[in-house]
Amino acid sequence: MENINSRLKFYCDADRCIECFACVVACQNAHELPVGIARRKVVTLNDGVEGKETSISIACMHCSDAPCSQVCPVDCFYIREDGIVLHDKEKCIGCGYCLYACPFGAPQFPKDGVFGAKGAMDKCTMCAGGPLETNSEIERHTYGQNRISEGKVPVCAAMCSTNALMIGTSEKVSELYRTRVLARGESKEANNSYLWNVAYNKQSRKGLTQ
Amino acid sequence: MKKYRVLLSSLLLSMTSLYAISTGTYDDPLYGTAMLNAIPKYFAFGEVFTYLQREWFWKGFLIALFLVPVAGSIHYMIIGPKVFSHDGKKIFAFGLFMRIMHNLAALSFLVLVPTGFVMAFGDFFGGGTFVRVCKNLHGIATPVFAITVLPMIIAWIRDMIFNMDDVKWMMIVGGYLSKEKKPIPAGKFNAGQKAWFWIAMPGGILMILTGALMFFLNINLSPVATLFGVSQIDLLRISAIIHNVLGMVVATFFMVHVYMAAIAIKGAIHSMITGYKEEEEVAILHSSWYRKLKEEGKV
Amino acid sequence: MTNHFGDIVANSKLIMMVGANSAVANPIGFKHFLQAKDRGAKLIVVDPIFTRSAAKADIYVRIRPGTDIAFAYGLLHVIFKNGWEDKDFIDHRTYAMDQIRAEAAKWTPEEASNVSGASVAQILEVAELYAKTKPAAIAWSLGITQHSVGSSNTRILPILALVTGNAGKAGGGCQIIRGHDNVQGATDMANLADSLPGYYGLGKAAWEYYAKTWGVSLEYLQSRFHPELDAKGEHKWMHAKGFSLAKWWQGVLQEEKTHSSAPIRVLWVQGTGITSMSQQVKIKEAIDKLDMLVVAEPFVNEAAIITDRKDGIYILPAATQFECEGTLSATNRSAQWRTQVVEPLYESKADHEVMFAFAKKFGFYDEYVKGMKMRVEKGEVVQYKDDFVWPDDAVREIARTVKSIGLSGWTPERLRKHQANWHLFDPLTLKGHGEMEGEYYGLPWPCWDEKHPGSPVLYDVSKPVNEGGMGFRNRFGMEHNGVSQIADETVTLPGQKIKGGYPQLTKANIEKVLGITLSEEEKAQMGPSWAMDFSGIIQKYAREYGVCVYGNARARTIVWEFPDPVPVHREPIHSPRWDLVQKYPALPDQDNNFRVATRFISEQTKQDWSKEFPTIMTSMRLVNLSGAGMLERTSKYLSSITPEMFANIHPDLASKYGIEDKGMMWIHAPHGTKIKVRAHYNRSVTADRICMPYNFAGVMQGVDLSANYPEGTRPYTIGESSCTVVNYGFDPITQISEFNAGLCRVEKA
Amino acid sequence: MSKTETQILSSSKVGRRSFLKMAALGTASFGAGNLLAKEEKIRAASAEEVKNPFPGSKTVKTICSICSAGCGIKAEVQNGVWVRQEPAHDHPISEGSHCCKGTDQIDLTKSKQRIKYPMKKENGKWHRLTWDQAIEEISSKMLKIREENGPDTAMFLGSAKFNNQQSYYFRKFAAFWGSNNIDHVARI
Repeated sequence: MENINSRLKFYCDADRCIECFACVVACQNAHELPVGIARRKVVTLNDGVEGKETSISIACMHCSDAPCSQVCPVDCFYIREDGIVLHDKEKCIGCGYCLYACPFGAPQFPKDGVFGAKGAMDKCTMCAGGPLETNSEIERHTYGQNRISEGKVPVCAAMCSTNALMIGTSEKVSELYRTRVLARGESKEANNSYLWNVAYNKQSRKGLTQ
Repeated sequence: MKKYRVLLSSLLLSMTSLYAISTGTYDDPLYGTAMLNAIPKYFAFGEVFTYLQREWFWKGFLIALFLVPVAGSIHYMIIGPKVFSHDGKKIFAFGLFMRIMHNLAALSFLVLVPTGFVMAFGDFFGGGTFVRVCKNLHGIATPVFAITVLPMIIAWIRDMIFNMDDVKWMMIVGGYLSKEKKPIPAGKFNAGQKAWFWIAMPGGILMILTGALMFFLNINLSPVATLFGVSQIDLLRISAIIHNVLGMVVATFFMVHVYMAAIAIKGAIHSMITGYKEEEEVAILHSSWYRKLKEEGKV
Repeated sequence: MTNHFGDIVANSKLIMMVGANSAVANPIGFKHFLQAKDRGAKLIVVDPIFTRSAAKADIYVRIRPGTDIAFAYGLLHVIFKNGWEDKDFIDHRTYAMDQIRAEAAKWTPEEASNVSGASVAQILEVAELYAKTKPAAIAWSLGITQHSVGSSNTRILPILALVTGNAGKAGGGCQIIRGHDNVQGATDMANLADSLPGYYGLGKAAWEYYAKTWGVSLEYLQSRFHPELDAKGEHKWMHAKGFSLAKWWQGVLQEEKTHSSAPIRVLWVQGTGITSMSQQVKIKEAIDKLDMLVVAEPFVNEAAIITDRKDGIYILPAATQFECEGTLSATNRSAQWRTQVVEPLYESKADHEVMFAFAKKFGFYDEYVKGMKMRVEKGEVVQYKDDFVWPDDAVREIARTVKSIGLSGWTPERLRKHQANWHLFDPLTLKGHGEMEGEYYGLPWPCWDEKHPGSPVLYDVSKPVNEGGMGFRNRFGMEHNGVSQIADETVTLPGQKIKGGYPQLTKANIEKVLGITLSEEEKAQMGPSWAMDFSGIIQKYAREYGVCVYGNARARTIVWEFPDPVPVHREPIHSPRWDLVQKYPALPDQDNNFRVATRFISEQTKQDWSKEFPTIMTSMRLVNLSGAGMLERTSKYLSSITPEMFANIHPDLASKYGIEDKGMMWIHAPHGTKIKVRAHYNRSVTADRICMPYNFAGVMQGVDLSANYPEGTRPYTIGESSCTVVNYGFDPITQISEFNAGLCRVEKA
Repeated sequence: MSKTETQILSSSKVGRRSFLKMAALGTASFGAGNLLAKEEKIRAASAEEVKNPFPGSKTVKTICSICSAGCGIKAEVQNGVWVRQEPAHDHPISEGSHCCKGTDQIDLTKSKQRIKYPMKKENGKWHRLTWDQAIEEISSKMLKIREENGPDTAMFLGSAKFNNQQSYYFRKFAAFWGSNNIDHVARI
């Protein structure tokens, strides 16, 4: 499992995403999240501008070099061999550093008790639960469903209305996406692989920041 | 006293209004479109923060944690504390209100600094409840400190302006490296105290602001963010960097201050309890002020 | 839909969406369009608003609301002029296309552009692409129907499909994307003021037929209705259309002339969000004036909220559809079995239980449910048992009765089996395999008998009738103006044992058409026509001869009983183009449609509305809400996506009136109503129009009605209903309100 | 043809947990040459590997109650309670997809905002009734009005949310009441 391509990844095909919020609400329902917490978010850029409007669904990207895990002062993150980045809510103190380190704004902090203090961080688990006993009630209440352990696909991608959201090993996802793009028979520019270019490709980073 | 009350209430008001800014917009300042737009800019502050937090902050705090105790111990062993007569006359230095303010600040620092260290070394403590409680204490202590900042600034800022005495004071490191009791050039506050003031007060405000930002996280700060031309998440990242770096400095100076008041100058702490300093202490350590008081016939 | 979603994916080369935003209203439908697009199909979106669907289109054409006919004629003009039409198809399978050709000749691209706002270049481009790319599907939705010319709109688009020969083709056809989950079924089952189930109408023959299948006498049914007789001695109010959903309130208020045996005094609402209807203020006044309002719903219907009345409102808890069992018809005419998931929650009762309970009190319960205890024996419907099983016996009652659209094959056993074997159907063709070999998923109607596989593509002449093929229906007589309405003899389906077109089968003509001789016994059992033949003998012979019971005829392009036989462009009742109102005026006022008079030309020309109300107003959907939003606004997750009512407004228009982004504004309607909503700067609208979702309720003309909700039932979000300001205007045939073309004036609040 | 893209991954941080599981391409979809693809996974993990999160639950196949696309839903029901909504990947129309309304069906059904019992508004206040009271009061009033002005005094608004049988019986209800004043939202 050393091969980096065997890690599980999300990818959102911006040519398919129509901002229907299915992934968001599916996730909220599956994990019974408190209102106001959306582990997955859908954002539309250039709303209403002809030729420029782009919608995209975004959540934790389960980075190979997860910056969140590098900055956590209590070291509550762990990365599974299949690449899923999880964290221990018992340990988490809700400091927010993971959010600052995250390029994608994935970590969120439910308000917890007095003074609006932030509670333990909450983010996409790729439907893989957390460090508690698998599929126990307490795991479900703390982290949500553990669908991966049931052999099921994460609920957001499983229910995506247009199959824009893909999940799988990065190898498989890119293979699938490549097939799709080839079928489209066109070489689309940046927005096709907006996130991945930015996140994983040093070359295009510079282009985009400039 | 009246002006303080006005000050106090305005301070409280500003604190609460900060609290009250709602997040009820369609497009969350943090998680909405802004977040997506911030992705390409991650490699500025995002990456810097990650790098600093991963590589440097813990080292900095480790140095801060041990520097003063070690240096203090050495100083104590080699040079020893300064002891002044407690039988002589006393000089009135600090009024009741300012003593309360100062001691509130001191109290809050006694919470802020250790809890700050606990957070910085959260993994050492294994995270969880203890560190979380410390985090919340850190937050709760902040308003206590915040209340005291403006009064202290207003009361002391004139005495805190650097002058030639301070240059001389610096040259001899305040006389702390010698066991001799000869008058040290200093006004009501010596250069060390002044330095502490300038770090603790403007720095303290900065700590409060950056801390509040990080504490409240997604209150809408788009006006501020626009002012600095950055996104809100970058504002947070900048805050985290400032808070950490400044935190180290403040913590270090705080420990020096405590060492001086409680250990290096025997009994100095009493001036902030009773308001009176020993005449001898003033004569030696604040010779310029002593001279001035004498000229004014207040001694 | 004449086809189904999978067919679009597999076969369409072009999809033209007109007045449909399925990316928002129907995302799973849109998924199939995107899949087709990824296969290389072109997607054209014609819409006044740059919608989420438009954002994914290859070509987006922005037209002015209410000018779909002008735009379509622009396309037809170009197509005819260049000879791109499918001449064989027109000659063999359509009627009166020359009249369409004559009308199209008037619509030069320049004129079509002047009226619709689409550029000449776009009209030329779309016309060529649509005409030359085959198969091409047209998809539409409420952007087409919700107009004072809605019924003409819905004719002009199929005409486009007929002209280009796309009708009845895999990957072609007309894809009418319907709204609610069972709006297709509820229409088929005729929750309608102008028909009995299966579009049998309200004629005497229809009532007789239904009396038989319900096991009661016609006299009994007549005795239930108002006793007044018409000139012919028939029960007048039994055969007259009732009040419609669009204008029932006039039955209460009677401000316009009404024609009914009595004013409406009781409103019974069971599952229809009242705030999705236009003229909200009138509706409020009508509810205020009623004797009683009865609401049976899972969630509070705003009918009980918008009124000021203090008494006489009853709210009954109805179960959701997950708490009862039955079938429903998807937009592609497939029947799907819906299994009960949980028992009704709280004290709620399933909708049919509510009806049964009241039928008992009203004293007709035994007659009411008798139909479920009956079956066909030798061509007669007879009672054979003393109790019934819900819903199975109701499914059987429908199957033996509703032959007009071919529901005879929808037996509970077959439909249950389809549900159990979802995995055995191919999504692209709906074809079953394995155990389900030879059937199409959900037996899309018409499904003529228990052996018929269902018809995935309507009017498809490439397949045998017994495998889902058929010609056009022979519904309007054998000839018109001396021209035969029967399809050309070249239109012979595979497996058809007689040649060419043929009329619909009746007891009178079946021997002649098929060249058979019926036995006396058969004659005795046989009903008068295929649609009223309980015995099934007509269908039996049709199957044997490979013909379709409803005939094989020409598609008529003109509807001679309509006020506009040829669809013509007419300006919206409230038009922003006063100059065009003179040229394309509305119809004359109507005295009686659905028991009420309706203003057309008199309202349109009362004044130049565009002077006082210069901004076009049109409606849109939100992806997280549907209909009046009654359901979704009570969901904590869905409601938080759009916590507030708003209107999309172009920044240029907004700044003209000093309206800030996210600031409040008033929208005033010509009939004197107004709503206060939040302005959202958005470039999906141009500076001449605004666009609003219609899914909110609970605030009216700036007044928050929260206090009217019973404790614990207020939805998480409430807001102004855009229907409060939807302009006066109704279709002359269907009486649908003109939701999508009106005028307003915006003002900073 | 199949879009089943499975491979076995052993997942765990070293020493934390370990069991076998299948990871799959969630929504392998319609790409070229992928025409019949619909089943994306997925082997249920065996009992040794994992505990059933909802012991004793059964799966009910049903249809979303929002729009006319007619998406399939798999409802997991445990002791009469709908505990989880699962995508129906084998459904011929939706193939597991939903929009946000579809994914929220479980939550909507269980919404706290449901009407819980019959109610009547009297003197501007809402009062709770029993079903029997409500039926008795409503029907006697309606019969009285029918007596006075005939059956066309009532207007019945039905629903596009009824199933076919309810819909048919609602039309029949109006007919037996004696009026054609019946309609539903197909007209808007």
